[in-house]
Amino acid sequence: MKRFSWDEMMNRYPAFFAIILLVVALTINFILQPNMFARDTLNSNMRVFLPIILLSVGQAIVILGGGIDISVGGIVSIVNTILATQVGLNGSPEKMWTFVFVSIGAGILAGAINGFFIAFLRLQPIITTYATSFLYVGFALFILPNPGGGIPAEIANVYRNTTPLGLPLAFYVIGVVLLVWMYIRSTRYGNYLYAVGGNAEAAYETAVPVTWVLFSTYVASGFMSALAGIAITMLSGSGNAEIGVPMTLTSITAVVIGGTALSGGVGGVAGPVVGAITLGIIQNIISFSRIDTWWETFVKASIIVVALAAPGIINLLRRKKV
Amino acid sequence: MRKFSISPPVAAILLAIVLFLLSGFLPNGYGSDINVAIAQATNIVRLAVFLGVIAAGQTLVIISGFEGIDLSAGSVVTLTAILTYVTVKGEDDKVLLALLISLVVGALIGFVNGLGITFLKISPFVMTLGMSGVVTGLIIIINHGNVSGKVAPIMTRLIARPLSPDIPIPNAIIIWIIFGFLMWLLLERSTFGKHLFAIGVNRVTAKLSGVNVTATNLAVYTLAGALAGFGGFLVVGNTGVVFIALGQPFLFPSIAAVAVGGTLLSGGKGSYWGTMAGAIVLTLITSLLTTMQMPDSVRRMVLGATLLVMISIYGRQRGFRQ
Amino acid sequence: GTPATPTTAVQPTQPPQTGQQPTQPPVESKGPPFTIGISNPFISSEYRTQMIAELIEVNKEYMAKGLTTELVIESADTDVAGQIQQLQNLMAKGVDAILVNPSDVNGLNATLQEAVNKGIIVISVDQELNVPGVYNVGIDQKEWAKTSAKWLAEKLGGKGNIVLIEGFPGHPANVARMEGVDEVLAQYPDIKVLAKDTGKWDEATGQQVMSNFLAAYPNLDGYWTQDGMAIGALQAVIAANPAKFPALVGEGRCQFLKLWEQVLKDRPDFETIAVANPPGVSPTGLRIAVNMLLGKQVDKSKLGGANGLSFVIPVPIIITKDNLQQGLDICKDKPDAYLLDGIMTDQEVLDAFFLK
Amino acid sequence: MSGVSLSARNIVKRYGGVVALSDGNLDVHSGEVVALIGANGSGKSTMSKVINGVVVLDGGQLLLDGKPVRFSSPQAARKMGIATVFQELSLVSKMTVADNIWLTREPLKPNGMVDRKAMREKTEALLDLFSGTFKADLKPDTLVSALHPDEKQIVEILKAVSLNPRILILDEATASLDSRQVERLFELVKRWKEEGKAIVFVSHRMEEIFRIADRYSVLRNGKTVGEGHIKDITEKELIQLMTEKEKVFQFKKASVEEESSGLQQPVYLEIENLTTETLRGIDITVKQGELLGIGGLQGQGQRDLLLALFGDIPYQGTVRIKGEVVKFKHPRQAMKKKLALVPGDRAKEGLLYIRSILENFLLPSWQKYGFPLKMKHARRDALAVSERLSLVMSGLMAPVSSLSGGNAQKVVIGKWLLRDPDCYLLDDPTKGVDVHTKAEFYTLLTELSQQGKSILFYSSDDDELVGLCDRVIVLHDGKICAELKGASLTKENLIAASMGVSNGGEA
Ligand SMILES: Nc1ncnc2c1ncn2[C@@H]1O[C@H](COP(=O)(O)OP(=O)(O)OP(=O)(O)O)[C@@H](O)[C@H]1O
Ligand SMILES: Nc1ncnc2c1ncn2[C@@H]1O[C@H](COP(=O)(O)OP(=O)(O)OP(=O)(O)O)[C@@H](O)[C@H]1O
Ligand SMILES: [Mg+2]
Ligand SMILES: [Mg+2]
Repeated sequence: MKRFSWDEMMNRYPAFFAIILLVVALTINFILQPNMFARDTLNSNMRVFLPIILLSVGQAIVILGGGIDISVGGIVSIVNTILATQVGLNGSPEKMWTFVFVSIGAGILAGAINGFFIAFLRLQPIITTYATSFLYVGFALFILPNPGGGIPAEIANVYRNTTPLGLPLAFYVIGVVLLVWMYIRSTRYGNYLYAVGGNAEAAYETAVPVTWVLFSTYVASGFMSALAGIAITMLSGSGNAEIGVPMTLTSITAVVIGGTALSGGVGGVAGPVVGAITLGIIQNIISFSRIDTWWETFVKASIIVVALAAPGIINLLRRKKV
Repeated sequence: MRKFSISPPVAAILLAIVLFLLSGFLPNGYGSDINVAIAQATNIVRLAVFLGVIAAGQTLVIISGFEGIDLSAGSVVTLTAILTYVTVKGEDDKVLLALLISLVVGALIGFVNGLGITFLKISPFVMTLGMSGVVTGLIIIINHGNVSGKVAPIMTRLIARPLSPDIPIPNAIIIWIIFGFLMWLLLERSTFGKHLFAIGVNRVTAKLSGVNVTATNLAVYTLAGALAGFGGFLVVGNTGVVFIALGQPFLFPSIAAVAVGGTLLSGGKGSYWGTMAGAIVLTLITSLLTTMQMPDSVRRMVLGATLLVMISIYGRQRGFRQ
Repeated sequence: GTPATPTTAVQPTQPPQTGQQPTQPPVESKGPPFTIGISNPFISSEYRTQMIAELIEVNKEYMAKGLTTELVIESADTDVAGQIQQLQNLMAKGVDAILVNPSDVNGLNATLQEAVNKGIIVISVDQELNVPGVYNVGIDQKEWAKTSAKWLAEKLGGKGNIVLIEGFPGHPANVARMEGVDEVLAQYPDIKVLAKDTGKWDEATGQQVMSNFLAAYPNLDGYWTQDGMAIGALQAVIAANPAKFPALVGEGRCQFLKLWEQVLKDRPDFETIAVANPPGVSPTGLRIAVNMLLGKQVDKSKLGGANGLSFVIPVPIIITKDNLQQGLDICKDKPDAYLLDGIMTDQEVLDAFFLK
Repeated sequence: MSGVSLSARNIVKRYGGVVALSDGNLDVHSGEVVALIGANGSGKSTMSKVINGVVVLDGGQLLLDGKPVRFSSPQAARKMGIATVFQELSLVSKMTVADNIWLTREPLKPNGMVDRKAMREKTEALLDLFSGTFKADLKPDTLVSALHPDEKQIVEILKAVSLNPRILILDEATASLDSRQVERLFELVKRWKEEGKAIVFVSHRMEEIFRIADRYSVLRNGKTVGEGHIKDITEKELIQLMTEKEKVFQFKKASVEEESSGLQQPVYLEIENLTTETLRGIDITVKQGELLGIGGLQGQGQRDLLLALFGDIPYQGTVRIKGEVVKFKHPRQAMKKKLALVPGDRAKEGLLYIRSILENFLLPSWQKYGFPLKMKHARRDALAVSERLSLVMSGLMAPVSSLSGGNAQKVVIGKWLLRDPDCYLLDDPTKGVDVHTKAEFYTLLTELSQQGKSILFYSSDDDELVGLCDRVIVLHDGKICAELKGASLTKENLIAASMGVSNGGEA
């Protein structure tokens, strides 16, 4: 039975490696921080991780389709500045709702712009979204040149402190996202996505609407970025046009750690979710391990590099054996 | 019937000239004063030098294909700048040693990038991104004691000052021209350069024509690291001081300069002259927008739009239907 | 349960009682040693590294006396979400006080509020926050800027063309400083601001921006800038080497003072001003925290700010041509990146801010 | 099912400088199998892609049931009931067999989700068509990447069949199938024919064509040169149609004296028991100046033999060059020992398409030109080679992509001429090359062998082998099944040997 190989395992359960990594990270974190599973600690961690989790989901969809989206952080910034300026610290919940929808519309529009250039004009994804990231962050700065504004504290507190059945709100959001993904994954569109990411040429010959599928991945990413933007605005309660910028590269790292190859067509969305959580946990481990302050950045980055390299190392060792 | 076509570096230079001429008409432009115009032009080119040198390594890895990119360049610049600073300690005769250290340290980091990319098959994007974090960690470890050092007078003399009081051409520009010539030698007049283009176009053809693909790929990342190291040495010679955030602002412009200069982002085609032109265009646009008193938001949007236009002109990929 | 004490009535020295859940930090009045946490979201700056190093140094004093344990430092380049995580980790570690250098004006409000509610003493250092129950320790940024702006205006004899290089637009400290500059310049109608640009608080950008300005305005009379960008700007002036140097504002970093000394060799009439922006406000904040934890009563009348919770630390030193040598002496055994500093002693802190 | 008919008239299709079809014609009707025949590169696959809407045509017309149609995409063609088994397969390797087969047509549950169970069942029903001819672990849920080539081919066939098309194109669908699988396919084809499907059958195997086809259409160099009923033509005539050269080149067999003098040449290359994944123990001895042909059906290990000798793929066995044992681990080492390889797929393996002709010529030779590269010398040498090959180009700096197929192939050979190797390994170098250029190649090869160069020459063109070579070995299933030389070296023997009928002169 040579068929049930490691490759097949990784292909069928792309999150496999990520989950091992997460379990290891959780165990270490638990040893260092015994109260980490307590309701408050769990909630406070998960609400911080949620924005990047949502962002990684969108990034994963683009990457599955064979692309990459450097502009997600810019879209987060746009959403954040829209909410912070239009809702305001004293806004009403109705206003919040209105602008949540406006933000989602903005996210989708931004994604559609990316999709247009990449799918229809056939420009390279990496440099195109790099260019649009300037447009988007610039636009966010245009909306809100100076940090400030925000959303009402009560609304932010709903996000921060809602723990139905004692579980963090983030769990429910992740649950919904994963359910929706599982649904999408099992529709035709889900298959199209993997086909386009795996072999666009073959997909084209099989009459898959390749261009539209590509386009849709960027729209999906724009949509998820908008959700991430809403989440981070709820978390911080304030507006800052640069808020999304550092999140882009983190989302890509989360996707790769989550077992979704940058070459496309392999992986899923659960992996990146796990990857994003793992990245957050690694930060916690560093924090609780009492490593010398000056070494923290180095240690953290090294752990991430090793995590990124691990599948490659395993492959290399397996090759050697064969 | 031949289609009218123009090579990207020439297009970039023309764009730069047109932009510069237009800038004269701006309220804060040089107006009709030819001396001011020359001073301004010289200054812009001088400023472009540092970006241009840092983008040299980027040019090489992008030419090498397979989604080659070096996201660690920014942090390598900072690291080697700091190493130069502490090594030289204001003494002229330590300058060569510092240069050597910069090159070797940069090369080492690049070599590790290369190992991960060629042997562990980690995507260049992710590998160099991870490495950037590791190098930043190293910088903090080195820097926390508040580095103590000084650049040597000879460095300032050779990098930051004009050739002589009578010839107001900054030495940096002369260094750049020599550097550009060496890069040209490397790319167009050396076996390595020819092999580099070959692996960027088609690695199978390259291998079957006797090119050692693995070694070339490893060498190009090593060299890119060394060039970023050289960039750090130059930058500190210009600023005269070091600080932790010295190199990072150069990173994304270095990729943009390569793209604007017409190097094919999918690899196999490009030139360093193009990158030089790209660096000038980017510096010029930035400086123009500054002179125009544009807010940061507009600046970024204009930069993004420029990039988008440039890649729309010569960054298209082949469609599925032939 | 969650503490219900209204934050406005919090007596920091008598934290409210809370339940004994293992997940909650022990918040009932306890004796030393106290644990103090530091949250710093930005390490890519010398100001911050000096700040962290000094905090560790000053804390050693208290550790020796058995008053504090080792500092719990959360310090990394991170975003708002990351700093929120830092603060949450500090709370989870059960610290008694938090010194936070905030990355965002409002972004941390809810989290800091939570800490205050847990009975933790929260002090925002270097940058002022407007959160009930959160203390601020820092210099008066506006006054700080006014000092050098006034100097510049007078040096120019009240008229001339100048440019401004600011830090991050919208950053609270920058906003306060630019307000100060505007206020001063409003009194000198003959001083014309030709242009203003951001140097992003870093040397290289400052140098670039200044080079641009010098090319565009060869006959500049003066410029005002702040912090790290000043070295870059001066380097740009030296590189351009104009016949007459513009009157310029410098900064309190040893590197700058040394450059100043060097310029004087060629141009003995060169003048500038360096107003220290001390990282030492953070260790001073640490001293305030320790004394509060020890139950010493703050003299509310000495505090300022919107909520009456701001400890205003005086600028420790201003260098002009008259006392340049003093500055250079301080710098003798210091690294170039060292910022002229001042950390108040324990006694000074007690005298200045606490009830006898 | 109502009847259907499709005709392609005067189709023209160019890829850049390469003319793939210059005058392609094809007619196919319900209930018949039309064999589309032609040498390699004659345009068969291109014709298929024209019919199924994958490429844009540059000229000509498609008529479906007598009405002109234009397919703007594969979807459009598919809607009209056209399905294709692609020669290069249209499978996504990281997806399962079922996912691949039903891609775009997955059975859905009422809630819009793919009905995996139904899909599995439908896949199993399809797999039943080939039941017993593949291993039991080929299941609907197996990943395509885990399949063997024949299994992949079956999946590709089933994928097309599952469309229940009116017109089915089988582009070399039998190339990687074994005899049992081919049998099964033919049974199915017969059934489909009865159901009224129209089938286009592309194959290089004559025996298959005569068994299954009703009519034939022959392409030669992008042009349809013959059409008719299979029963009206013999195998020999068909081959003649396919291969008939406009008599530009007369193969001149080496005279008897030359041949005997050739025998006295020292041995250059000795291969003993060479084994790779596809080769199962090959023994060959090649003399200096010998032009050794390698024949056989496509994919019998010819390519592996050449690549192994050139150090590109690992092998077991012993190789001696002039008596010295060598084991190359990289083409570079083979090059140093004065070997040269002209790979089979010039676009993917032989050329740097976007780079200049000059750089393509010099790629293996740059080291010779020192540092900085003496470009004047390089240009002079490249120019000399291009003149020797009478390369038609606009200049040395023009990109290779601007060249026609034959001229591009000249560049692939030219880059080795520059190194003056002792031994050439040629992997079907005249594929898709026009007659004139072929003639030039033949002259060149003859010249080279007269200069004492050893040449291992794999060709899918039997005329070339028979006409040019001193000796031909025929590979079948990774083994040498025949060696033909002298009088036994005839086309009839060669074809017979290729088909695995080893009554060829085992001289
Ligand atoms: N960095 C890479 N990323 C993806 N594919 C690569 C990379 N490097 C090489 N390859 C693939 O490997 C093949 C040739 O490279 P290979 O490493 O085998 O050659 P080589 O380095 O010349 O050999 P050797 O290691 O024996 O010297 C090509 O098919 C190419 O697709
Ligand atoms: N995408 C392409 N780009 C450039 N040239 C092409 C392309 N596809 C085919 N060609 C060229 O067009 C010609 C016809 O190719 P085609 O694949 O139709 O031949 P074929 O008869 O199917 O050959 P084979 O028997 O080898 O499958 C060849 O010269 C080939 O090199
Ligand atoms: Mg190799
Ligand atoms: Mg074909």
